Amino acid sequence: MISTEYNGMELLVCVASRYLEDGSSVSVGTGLPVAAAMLAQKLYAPNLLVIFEAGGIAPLLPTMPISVGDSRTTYKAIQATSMTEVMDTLARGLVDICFLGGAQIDMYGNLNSTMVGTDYRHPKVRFPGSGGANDFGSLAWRTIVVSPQSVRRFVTKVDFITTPGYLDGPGAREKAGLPPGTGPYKVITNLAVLGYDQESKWMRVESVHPGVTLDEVKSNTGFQLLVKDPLETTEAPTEQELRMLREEVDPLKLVIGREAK
Amino acid sequence: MISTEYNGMELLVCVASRYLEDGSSVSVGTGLPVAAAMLAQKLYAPNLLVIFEAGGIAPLLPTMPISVGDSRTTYKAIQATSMTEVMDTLARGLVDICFLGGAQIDMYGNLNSTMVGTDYRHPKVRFPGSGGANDFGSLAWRTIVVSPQSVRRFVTKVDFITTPGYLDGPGAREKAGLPPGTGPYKVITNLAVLGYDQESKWMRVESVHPGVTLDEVKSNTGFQLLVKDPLETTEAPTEQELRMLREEVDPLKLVIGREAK
Amino acid sequence: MEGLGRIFTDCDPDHQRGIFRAKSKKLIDKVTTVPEAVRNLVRDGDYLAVGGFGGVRIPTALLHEIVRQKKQHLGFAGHTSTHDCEILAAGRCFDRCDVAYVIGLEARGIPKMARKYFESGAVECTEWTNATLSWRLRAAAMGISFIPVRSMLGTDTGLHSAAKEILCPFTGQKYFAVPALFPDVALIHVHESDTFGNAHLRGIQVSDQDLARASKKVILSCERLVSTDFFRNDQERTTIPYYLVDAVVEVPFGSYPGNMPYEYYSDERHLQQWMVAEETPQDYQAFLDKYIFNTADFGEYLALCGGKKRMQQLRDLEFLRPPQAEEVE
Amino acid sequence: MEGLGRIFTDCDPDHQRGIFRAKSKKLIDKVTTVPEAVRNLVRDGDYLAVGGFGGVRIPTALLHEIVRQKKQHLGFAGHTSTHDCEILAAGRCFDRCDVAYVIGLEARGIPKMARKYFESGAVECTEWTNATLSWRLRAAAMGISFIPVRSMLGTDTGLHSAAKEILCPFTGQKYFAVPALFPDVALIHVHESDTFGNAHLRGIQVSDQDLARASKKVILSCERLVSTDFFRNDQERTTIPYYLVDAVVEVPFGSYPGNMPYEYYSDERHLQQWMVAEETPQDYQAFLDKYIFNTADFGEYLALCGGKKRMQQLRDLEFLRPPQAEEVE
Repeated sequence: MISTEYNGMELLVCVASRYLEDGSSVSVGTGLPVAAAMLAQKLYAPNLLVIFEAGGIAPLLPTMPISVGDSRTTYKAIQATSMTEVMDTLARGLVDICFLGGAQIDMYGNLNSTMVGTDYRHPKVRFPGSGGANDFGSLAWRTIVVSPQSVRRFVTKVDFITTPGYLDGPGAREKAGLPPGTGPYKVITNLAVLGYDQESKWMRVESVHPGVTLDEVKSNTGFQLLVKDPLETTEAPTEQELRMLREEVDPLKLVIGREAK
Repeated sequence: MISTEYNGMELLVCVASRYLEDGSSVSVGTGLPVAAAMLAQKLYAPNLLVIFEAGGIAPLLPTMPISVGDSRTTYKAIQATSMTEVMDTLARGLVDICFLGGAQIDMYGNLNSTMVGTDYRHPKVRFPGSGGANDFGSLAWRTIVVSPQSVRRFVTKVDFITTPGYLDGPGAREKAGLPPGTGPYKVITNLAVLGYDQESKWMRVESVHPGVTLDEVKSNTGFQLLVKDPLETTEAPTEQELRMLREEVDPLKLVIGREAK
Repeated sequence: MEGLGRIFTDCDPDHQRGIFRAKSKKLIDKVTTVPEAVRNLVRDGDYLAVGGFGGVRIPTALLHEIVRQKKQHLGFAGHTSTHDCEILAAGRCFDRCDVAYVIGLEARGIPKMARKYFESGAVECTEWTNATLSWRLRAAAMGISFIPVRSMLGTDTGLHSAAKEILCPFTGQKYFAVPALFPDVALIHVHESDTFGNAHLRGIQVSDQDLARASKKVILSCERLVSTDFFRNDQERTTIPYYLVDAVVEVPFGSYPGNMPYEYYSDERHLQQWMVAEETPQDYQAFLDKYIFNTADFGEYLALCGGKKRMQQLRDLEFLRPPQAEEVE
Repeated sequence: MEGLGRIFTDCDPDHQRGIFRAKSKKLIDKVTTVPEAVRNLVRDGDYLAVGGFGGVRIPTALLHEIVRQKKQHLGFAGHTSTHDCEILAAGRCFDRCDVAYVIGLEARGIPKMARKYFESGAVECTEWTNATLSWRLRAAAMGISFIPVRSMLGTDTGLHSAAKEILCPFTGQKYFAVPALFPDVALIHVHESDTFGNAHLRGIQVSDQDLARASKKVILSCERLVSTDFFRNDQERTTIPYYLVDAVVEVPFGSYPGNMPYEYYSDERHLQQWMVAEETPQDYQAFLDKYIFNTADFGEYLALCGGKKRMQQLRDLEFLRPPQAEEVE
C-alpha cells in the first residue's frame, strides 16, 4: 500500500495532469509540467504529444530534463527539429496547451517575467524576460499557469505584461490581433484551481485544495476574485496517481521532492 | 591531335564558360549551362560553386542531369537542400551568375517565357512560365542569357515580361524595388556575344563569332543594336577547350551533339 | 502595383488554425490503399499541391488514381510541375492553377495536349515563380497570412500574380506581399514512412518541408514502410512528423516514371512515349486508356511499362552501373 | 503600436548583399586556433550571436576567449542564452542586448552578478521573444528586411521591442513587423566540420539553421574535424554549407560545461560552482581569474574541471550508463 498522504508538489502535478487530454499536444518546460505530462501519458492520455520549445518532439523521456533543450528532450524522440519549427507549429495552431509561470499574474491572467519596477530602463529587479512565454501565451489555444499564490504574485496590475492573458478584458486579445479562441485557461496554485469567467475574463476560484479555505485563497490574492458557484474542492491525488508519480514518473523526486513554493 | 573545327553548340559552351570566375557561384539549368560550368571548373574556375535551383549544391556531376532536380544534381554533392533554401541564398546575394533563356528577349534584356500574344487570358502560345527565371533574373548579380538569335526572338518589346532585364531602361530596376547592382550581363547567341551599354542599358554587340558579320547579327535582331567600338571577334574555342569539352565534359555529346538552334 | 490574378485559396491563418487544431495528435495507423486515400481525402474542388520536382520524387500512383476517379474542378499549385502536371492535365482534373512552371517537361520539351489544355481557357491561371510559390508555402507553414518577397517586381509576372506591393516599415523598400498558400491536400512521395506517417525524404526537399506543414490534409506515398524505431533511433531522419499526416500508402517505385533519388532513375523512354502520344487526340486517348483508365492499379501500370526488369534497369541507371538486365523493347 | 526599443543592427538586405557576395565560395582550409579566430573575426563593437540553447551545444572555448581578449561594446542576441550570457556578462563584453531570455539558467536559477550587470544600466536592452528572435534571423536568412509575426501583440514586450504594427494587405489582420537580424558574427558549436566549414549539427537545431545564414561572419567550433567525404557521401548531413563559414576550430568537449547532445551531458556541479561564485564580488573575481583569465586555453580549463575523468563521467551520464569512472570532487 502506498501512502495517500501527499505534499504540495505532488498535488500540483496530479491536478495539472488532469487537464491534458488524449490526442492533444502540450508544450512543456522543465520541472512540474514535464512531470504532469508524463503522468498524464501514463494514466489519461497515452497519445499526448509532448513538445519541447527548443525542438524536441515526443521523446520517451528517460529522466527529467534540466533544460528544455537538453539531450533528454530528444531521447528516442519522434523528431529533433528547430525552435523555429516549434514556433511555426505553434503559430499554425497545433499546440493545444502550454504551461507557463511568472513572477506576477493579474486578474486577467497577464504574466510578468521581465521586471519589477515602473521604469523599464531602471528595473528594481530584472528577470530573464519572455523566452518563449509570450509566444506560447499568444498562440497556444490554452494557457495553464502554475504558480505559488501570494499577494505579491497575484496583483491587480502586473508591472510589465511579458505575456498576454486577457490583457485589459473581453475582446482585448482579438483587438490586439491575437488569434481568436486562444488565451488563459487555468491557474493552478498551492491553494486552489482558478479559471476565468467567460464574460468578464476575470479570474475566478473554481476549486480550493483539500484543507484550504476560500478565505485563505482570497487573502493570498492582491485583487478581487470571482468565485465559482458552487465552489468545489479539488479532488485529492488518487492512490493510482500517487503510485504512478512516485514510482514511475519521478522516482528520484527531482520534482516532487521540491517544495511547492 | 584533336580537330579544332567546332560546331555552334561547342562554341556557345566554350564562350559561356569563360564568364565564370573562380570562387564565384553560378546557378545552372540543364544542358548548355551545366556543360559550361563543368568546362569552367576544369579550365578556369576549379572553385566555381555550382548551384541547382531544386536544392543540389556543388555535386561532382557524373553525367549530365536531365532535370535540375534529378539524382545527378546531388551526386557526391556538398549538400542536398531545398529549393526554398536556394532561393533564400539567392535573395541574400550569394548567387553571382545565373544562366537563363527565353522565347523572346528585348533591347533591355527583358525575357519572356510565359506566352505569345497580347491577351493574358487567351495566349496565342502558352509557355511554361517563370519557373525560377524571374527569381534569378531579379536577385542574382549577373544574368547571362543564352539564346538563338533571330528577329522573332530579339524583339523591341517582349509580349510578356516574365523575367526582368533592365525593364524600361536606366534606373527602372531600382525603382521597381529590385536590389541594386543586379541585372543583365551578357547575351550569348549563335552569332555574337552581346552586352549592355552602361548608361542607356541598351543591348550592344561586343563581339561577333568567327565568320559572322555585323550585318548578319543586325538582320537577325528585331531592334536597333548598339555596337561596341572597336567591335571584336569572339575568340574561337581553343584546342584545350575543345579537348576538355569533348573528352571529359560531354563525351556522350548530350549537349554538344545538339544543334545550336 | 497590385497583381490582377485571383487568389485561389484562403490565406487567413485564423481560418486554418481550427483545422490544424482538429487534426489528431494520436499515434494511429494511417496506412490505407491508393484508391481509399484518394476517395476519402481528395474532394472535387479541392486545391491540390504535389511534392517533389515535377519528374523527380512524384506520387505517380496517387496522381493516376485521381485521374481514374475523375476528380474535377481541382485547384493546382504548379511549381516546377512537369509530369505531375501532365498527368492531371490528361484527366482535365483542375480548372485553376497557380503557375510557376507548368506544361513543360524541362529539357524534354512541351507535351502538346497539356499545352492545349492551358491554351484552351479551361484553366484560370495566376502567375508566380518557383521562389514565390515556395515562400507562399513557407508563410503558411509559419501561420502568417503573407510574406514579403523581392521577386516579380516590375514584371508582367507580378502584374498577373495576386501579389500586392507594400513598403518595408523599417527601410522604406518596396516588396511584394504574397499571400500564404494553404493547400487543401498535399500529395508527397517519400522514401520511408512508418504507419503513423513519420516520414523520411532523402536528398533535396524542394518545397516539401513547408508543403507538408502548410497543407490541411497530407497524403504520403512511400517506397517502403519502416518501423517507428527508424525515427526514434535517429531523430534527424524525420522530415515530416506524423501529426501532419492523414494517410500513408506504400507504393514501391511510386515515383515511376519519375526519378527517385537514391532509388531509381527516370524512365526517359516512357516519358517520351507520353510526349509522342500527346501529338494527336486519338493516340492520346488510346495511351491514357491503356496506361491509366484500363489499369486497375499502379502495379498493372508498372507491369505494362516493363515490370521488374525495367525497374531493375532504372535502379542500375540510378547507381551508374552498367545495365544488369537486358534492355527490353 | 510601435516598439520603443532600438534596433541594434542594420536590417537593410541591400547593405548585406554586398558583404555576402564578397564571401569566397572557394573550398579553402579555414581551420585556425581559438585565439586567432577571435582575434581576427570578432571586433570590438560587433554584434554577436551564439548558437545552441544557452547551456546546450554552446561554443564555450570561443566565449572564454572573447572574455580573455577583453572584447568590448559588443551587441548580443539573447535568445535563450543562459551560460553563454553568463560568460559574456562576466567579461562585461556587451553593452546592448536583444533580449528574449537572458541572465537566468532555466531551472538552475539566476546568477547574481549577471543579473546585476543587466540591472546596473550597463546594458541597453530591447525586448523580444524566442520566436521573434528566431523569425528575425529567418527574415535575414531570406534576404528580406522584415517579417510579419503574431507574437508580442498587446504586451509590454511588444512596447519595448523595436517591432512596428502593420496590417496584412490581404486580410486586414494586425501583425508586428519585426526587422531582419543580421549579426556581425555567429559562434556555433557543431558535432562535425570539415576543414572548409561544411558542418553537421546533430539533434535540435534551435535557430542555428538560420543563424548561420543570417550572419556576416561565422565561426564554427566542432567536436571533431572530419573529411569532406563525410558530407559528399551523405548530403543530408550538411547542416551548414562551407560557403557560409569563415573559420573552423576543433575543440573536443567544446560545449562543456554545457550539454552536447549525443556526446556528453552538462556538468551541473560546475555550473553550480559558477552560481555560487556569483554571490560575492570577491568570489566572482577569484573564480573568473582561476577559470578564464589565468587559463591559457580551453584545455587548461577542462583540466581544472576534472579533465578526462570528468569528461568520461559526463559521457556516461549522456548515455545513461552507470558512471564508469569514480566521482572526483
